[in-house]
Amino acid sequence: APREGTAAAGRPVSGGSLTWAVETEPITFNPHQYAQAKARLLVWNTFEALLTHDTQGGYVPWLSTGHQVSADGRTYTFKLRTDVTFSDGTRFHAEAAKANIDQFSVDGYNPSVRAVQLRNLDRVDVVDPATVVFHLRQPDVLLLDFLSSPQGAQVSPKSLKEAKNLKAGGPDLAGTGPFLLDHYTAGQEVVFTKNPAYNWAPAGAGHTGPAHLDRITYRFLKEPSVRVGALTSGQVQIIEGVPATDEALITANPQLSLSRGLNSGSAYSYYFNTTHAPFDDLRVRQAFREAVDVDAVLTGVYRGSATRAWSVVGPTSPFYDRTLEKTYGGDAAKANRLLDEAGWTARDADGFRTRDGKRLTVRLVQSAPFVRDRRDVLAQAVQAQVKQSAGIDLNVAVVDQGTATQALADGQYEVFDNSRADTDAGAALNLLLHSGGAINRTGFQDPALDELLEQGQAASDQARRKTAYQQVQKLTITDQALILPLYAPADQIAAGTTVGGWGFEPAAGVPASAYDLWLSR
Amino acid sequence: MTLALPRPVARRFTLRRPRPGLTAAGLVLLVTLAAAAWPSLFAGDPLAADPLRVLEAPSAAHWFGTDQLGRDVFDRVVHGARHSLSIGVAATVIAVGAGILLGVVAGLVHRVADEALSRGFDALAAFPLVLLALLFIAIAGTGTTSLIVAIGIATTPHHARVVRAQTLVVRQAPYVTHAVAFGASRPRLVLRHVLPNVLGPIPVLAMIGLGEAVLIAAGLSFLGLGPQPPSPEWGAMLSEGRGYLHIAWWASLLPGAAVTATVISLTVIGRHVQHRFEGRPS
Amino acid sequence: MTRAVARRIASGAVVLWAAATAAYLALLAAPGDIVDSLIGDGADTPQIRAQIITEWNLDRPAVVQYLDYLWRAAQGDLGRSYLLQRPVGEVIGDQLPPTLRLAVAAAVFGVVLALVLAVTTRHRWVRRASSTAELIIVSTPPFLIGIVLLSVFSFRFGLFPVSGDQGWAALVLPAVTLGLPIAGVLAQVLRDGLDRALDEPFAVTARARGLTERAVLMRHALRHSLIPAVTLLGWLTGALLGGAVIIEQVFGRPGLGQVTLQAVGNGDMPVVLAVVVLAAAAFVVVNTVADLAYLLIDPRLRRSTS
Amino acid sequence: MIDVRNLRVTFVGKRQVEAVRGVDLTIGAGECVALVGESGSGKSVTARSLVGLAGPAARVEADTFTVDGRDVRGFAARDWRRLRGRFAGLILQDALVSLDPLRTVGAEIGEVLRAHGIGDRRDRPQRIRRLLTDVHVPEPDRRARQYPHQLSGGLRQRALIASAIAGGPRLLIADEPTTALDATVQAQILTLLAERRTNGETLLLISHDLAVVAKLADRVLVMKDGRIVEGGDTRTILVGAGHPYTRELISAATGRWRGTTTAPGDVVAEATGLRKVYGDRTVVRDFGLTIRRGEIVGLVGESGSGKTTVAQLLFGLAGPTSGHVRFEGADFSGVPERARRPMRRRLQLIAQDPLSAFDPRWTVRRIVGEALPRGEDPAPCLERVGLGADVLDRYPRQLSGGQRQRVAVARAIAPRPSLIICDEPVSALDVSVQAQVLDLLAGIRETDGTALLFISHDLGVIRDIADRVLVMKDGRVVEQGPVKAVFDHAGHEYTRALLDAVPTVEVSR
Ligand SMILES: Nc1ncnc2c1ncn2[C@@H]1O[C@H](COP(=O)(O)OP(=O)(O)OP(=O)(O)O)[C@@H](O)[C@H]1O
Ligand SMILES: Nc1ncnc2c1ncn2[C@@H]1O[C@H](COP(=O)(O)OP(=O)(O)OP(=O)(O)O)[C@@H](O)[C@H]1O
Ligand SMILES: [Mg+2]
Ligand SMILES: [Mg+2]
Ligand code: NI
Repeated sequence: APREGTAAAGRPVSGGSLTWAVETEPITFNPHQYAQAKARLLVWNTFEALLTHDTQGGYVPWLSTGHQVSADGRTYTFKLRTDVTFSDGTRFHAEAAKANIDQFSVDGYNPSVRAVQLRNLDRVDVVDPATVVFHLRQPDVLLLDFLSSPQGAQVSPKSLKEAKNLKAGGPDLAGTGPFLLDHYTAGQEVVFTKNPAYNWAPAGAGHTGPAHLDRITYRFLKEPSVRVGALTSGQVQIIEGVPATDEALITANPQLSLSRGLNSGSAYSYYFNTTHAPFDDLRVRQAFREAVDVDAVLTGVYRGSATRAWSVVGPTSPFYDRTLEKTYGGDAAKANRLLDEAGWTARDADGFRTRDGKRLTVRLVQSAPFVRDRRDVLAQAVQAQVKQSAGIDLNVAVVDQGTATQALADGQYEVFDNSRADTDAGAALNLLLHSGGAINRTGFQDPALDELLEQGQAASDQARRKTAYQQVQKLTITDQALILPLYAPADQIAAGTTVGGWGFEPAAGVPASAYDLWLSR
Repeated sequence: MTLALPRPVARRFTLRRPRPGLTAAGLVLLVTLAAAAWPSLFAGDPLAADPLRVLEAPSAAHWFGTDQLGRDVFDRVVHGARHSLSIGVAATVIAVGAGILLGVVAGLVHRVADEALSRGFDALAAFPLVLLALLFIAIAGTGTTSLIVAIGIATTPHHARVVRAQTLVVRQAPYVTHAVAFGASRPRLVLRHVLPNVLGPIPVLAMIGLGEAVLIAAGLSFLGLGPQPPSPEWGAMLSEGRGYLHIAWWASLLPGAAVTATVISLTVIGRHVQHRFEGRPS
Repeated sequence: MTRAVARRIASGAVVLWAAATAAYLALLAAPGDIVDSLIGDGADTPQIRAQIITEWNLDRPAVVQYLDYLWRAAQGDLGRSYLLQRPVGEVIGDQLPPTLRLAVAAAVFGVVLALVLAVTTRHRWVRRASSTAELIIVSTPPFLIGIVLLSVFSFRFGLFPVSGDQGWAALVLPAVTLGLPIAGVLAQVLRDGLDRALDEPFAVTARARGLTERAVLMRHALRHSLIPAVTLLGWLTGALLGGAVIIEQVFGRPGLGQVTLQAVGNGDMPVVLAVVVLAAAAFVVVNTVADLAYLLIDPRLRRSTS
Repeated sequence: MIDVRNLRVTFVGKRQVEAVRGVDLTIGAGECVALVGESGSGKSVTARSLVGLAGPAARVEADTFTVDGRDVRGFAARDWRRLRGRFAGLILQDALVSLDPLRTVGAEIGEVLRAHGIGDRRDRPQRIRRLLTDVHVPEPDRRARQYPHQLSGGLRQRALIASAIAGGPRLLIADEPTTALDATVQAQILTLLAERRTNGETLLLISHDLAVVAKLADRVLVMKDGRIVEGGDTRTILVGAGHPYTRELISAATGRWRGTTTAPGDVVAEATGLRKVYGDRTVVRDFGLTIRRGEIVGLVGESGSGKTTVAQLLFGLAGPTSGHVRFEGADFSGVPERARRPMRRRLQLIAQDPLSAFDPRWTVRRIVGEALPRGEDPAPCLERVGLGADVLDRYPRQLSGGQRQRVAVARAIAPRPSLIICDEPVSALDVSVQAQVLDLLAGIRETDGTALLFISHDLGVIRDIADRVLVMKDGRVVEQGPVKAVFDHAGHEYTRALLDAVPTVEVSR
């Protein structure tokens, strides 16, 4: 994949092997099963998609040479590269592209993709080995986003049939990428070796031809402090996921450098459940937002390294509405006034507001396996703030996945926290805000909002999409106060000065693949 | 013409335990108990966060420094005494209670039932404690209550085994036979002779068991299976603070020291009482 | 002889079955159903739910699922992990070696250290110092020891790798962390056993023969002190397996502990069940080993020779 | 060979114990000296001090202390080690546990040879074999390969002696070498020691039983409370003991008949055809017995012959496999415990170990009170057994052995039973205390007319107290009849063997 920025100076060197400590161990190496934004950097080592992104948020061809959209927005015709081979020796052509899409109609393969991303896809036709056509039931620009995403990556049809553990992936699942998965030791590391035959890098890439490195090892080190320790003691050369508290340690070290990239998708936000009290009352939702001094909280928890979010759409997205900035929040007096108006006037022994003898309690349920970025600590900080400034009792529970899902299904929550890493923010908004969205946890139903979201998905014109989504933001953030955006998720990379060619994927904002990485000697 | 049965040549010496250690243990325990009983007397609000004063080193204002949310670690450690000890005590009460019940039943019932019960204890006792607690928490969900019950269940077999052995000894003791000679009925035997003698060593066991429970609780909290934040439980503090060890040792090492000191003092005192208990012929 | 072996095997099988069944029942009782766990962080629609249910055959009655599970388990098929999408046997097989390496290294370290401590620290001050150190070790949460060792020896001095399972160097700190509490407990038991044995009449008799104190200790008392130590074998295995869960977490080592934690957190039932069965199997094996060890140490228990 | 003046041994610890407080002891070459005295008088400590094994907590002081002509005060550990096993062999009191249970007998004996570098490795088995033969162990090769638990008590004691003489010591110290052994075996061991003595070995013999040592010793020293109260030539001591304590020991050893002349009354208990099977072993077979009011019936037999089992059957603690027990005219066996309960108080039990027969948490007041009708004062009852009211509020462990057994008697007689079963009631007691308890029991029979079944493996005791005697062997009664008849004209050879083994003091005045 193309990369953005290069940290180390000097000329790229070929050869050598490198160890990279990453936070997350992928639960699968099959790109079609991809579900962890943190594993994205591994996907592009071995697999590639039809499209990729440029730095402006547009699409550029990768395994395709170009595409056309019909006037009604329902037919997408792709021209494919003809010089590409999978690592198992089979050639990449239109039949393969079709086979990859058809794979999703196998029951149980990935019901989620079938139900969400491919919802509007009718069928795929092969015209000739270099031409493939996607027919949609209704216009859906997000098809392009899918075709540039890991789930749209191209896997050798032969290995799709023959792989031992298809859903888990592994060395026997062949792709077209610049590296080959050499071996994977669960809980420990995954090793890739150079694909010497690779010669089809996309336009925006840092170089052409095979990758610089002979070999790259990703070690899974879950603990942030352990990753930093491994880097500072020279046991790995590059890490991602640098905790805010350790950034100073790295910037102070001349042998190391640090860089941060903001992720695409939706900002990390609290969504208010409007289906029952107290957040069925707009005033209480507004009051909660006013009760939190987000800047102070972020400074405390992330030591100033976090970028505050003002909208549910991430600040790097082309759809971001800058006018929302500084329009709300951090006004304790206003929060108290709003709560008084809403009838939460009394206080109980612990200092919490009550109404009719009921405490103003709101529950946030976090699923332990998905807590990252110190979001549990952040929740505690918010908890302390809303208690101190407005007498709101924010009840935070970190529970196992089953319990969390059940609490959500039963409506036993008032606050839902989430961030999505979709490259196209529209995909995230569909899921989160549409009344039929698969993770709509606000319970907010508004035909006007649904209408706007559908416009944004159907319009192939970027400007029209932007207008629609800005209206969405205004409606949900300003008018309805459905959301308390907190921060824009970011990735950090820290590396020794001997490592060059590292950076972030455009649009997605996550660490890029190892294609351009090199190690000076 | 008389023959006497052998008597031990020399009574086993009870080792003299270092007195200063015992005194220190007593003091630590006293301080911990005081902290658990009246935490607010010694420390301020353990939940008061100050986002501008995070991870500050120990100073006159903050004896134990501050944590990642700018809360006073000393306040939290003091309040933690109540949380950690009450988890330990509650778990021990469950374990000892269930242990007595099961142990006495196993010791008194028919051979086959006893065999089944004690095989069960054996299997459970050899099962990794952490795994047992983990399983329970997997079923009941995370939280203080399930942590307590998990530790209680996990340590029950140990107590049940001790009680069962003791019951067997007592049940076959000649003085129980003698009670039969006075026409004592079975319930009377159990209530007047067996139970009181079985329960004798229990307080000591419970004390040592309490130390163990506090330790396990810390371990499970560390894995994130204990009380929910912001509860100032020691294990949870340790777990939360460990990410900052290299820049703020106080946030994790000081709560850790509290755990160690408490467990040591419980063990030292428990063992001392136990030795006293065994020291005299009984 | 063969009857005894057959009984052993039969009772072992019963223990395994009981453990598997208990765990199965327990997991059935768990809140939040399997579908919830399988959905994870992702999208949640009725269609997706329906697909998951058909994929994992979750629509059959619990009894049928249980019997099916037993039947397949008896044939060595432990099912497929919900989360990892791989056969459980393979997952466990991959993760067992690092845990075994850790457990064996820790056990060896712990046992050797305990023996050395118990035998060498016989005199007043050393003995007291050693007992105190053991007490502190035993009373400190093992993960705290691990974290401290890690920051000192790995971060500060860079003597050992930070984490992972890469050769012997990476094994040192975790094994020490896991082995220390074991050594602490074992040393106390051994020392107590030695004290008891040295007070026995046969020890006095041995001295009366003109033996040196060391000879009395090594040739007579040590073997006696091993008997209570063998009783701890079951506990030791439990401590190793349970400790591994925490130690692997601290040192970021792969292994069963990590798998277990992950499986419990995600409700990955097939993996949890397999871990339980594995622990039960370890229990059976250890019990057998302990019985053999008793026989080896204590001739009074060898019935057949008379 | 040994010359000690004013030996004092003090155990320092929480409580300071002055175990030996000034003992003078000289042992000449070829001499056999006996040390006698009651339990706790300091005999063992004295003996162990002679080879420097009084223990780490002991402070040993003496005005003169020479062993083998050398002053041992200030001896280092190494010096002592050279003496042990080589100059002096020690046979410990606890014969049955003095061999390491985890090592073979051969290894234990070989250890002495190795420690002192006697012979080389190859001829050690040969030497071990010869040593075992010397102490009359049959099949020495097989025995050498066996573990102590595979040997009977007598063989174990012989093996222990073999290991003590392996280093060819000139002095053999035998601390209660026959305690814990059956009467028959006891006699064999004494014979063996006598043989060693004739071989010219010097012997220090320790016992609390004057009768055991009287035959062997040239000189007797009587110890009490850490001091030698009397000492001298064996004959002189036996005939003209000056110290009252010595006289007590002698009278205990010679025995005193406590029988009665009153005719027995109605039948109290009756057992017919009792048989008890445990697993595939028949422990009691065809046992029959009738006890009448005011009668004392003795039951003797060696260990494991089934005496206790008979007591349990009579007492209703175990049901007979076949046969019947009747008590006071009513069925006692084969009926539910509920039916026996009203009769329970009229049938009492006194066991060997009084300490474990009391609930450790109960005071004497409560223990005896339980046996009395509700609210009745236990003091008079204790008075009958010679105990004052001061023991009322003590716990069993705060009493001496003799006091405990008296409390046990008080408890047994309190409900005025018609039969008391006594299972070895005096076996754990010192000779002097033993006599007092026997007197007490005989007196109870006299005043209350209570019948006693008196179980003992000690024929001397039976002879002194019983009217009739039953001799048991392997669960079967081999001989029975009036005491005098059985003792004077034993019919069964087993009874004769038992009688022969009883050591007696023949005092010719
Ligand atoms: N190691 C020891 N520490 C403290 N006191 C001891 C020790 N060994 C013996 N004693 C005490 O010394 C006294 C004399 O004991 P010793 O064993 O010599 O008696 P004994 O005459 O051999 O009695 P017995 O006939 O019971 O063997 C007793 O009061 C005993 O309790
Ligand atoms: N509950 C039991 N189960 C199996 N065997 C038993 C049981 N009780 C006693 N025996 C056996 O019965 C035999 C007789 O035992 P018993 O106790 O009656 O002997 P004893 O004559 O009282 O011996 P001692 O003089 O040693 O007290 C012994 O071999 C013993 O092992
Ligand atoms: Mg003695
Ligand atoms: Mg008996
Ligand atoms: Ni509190």
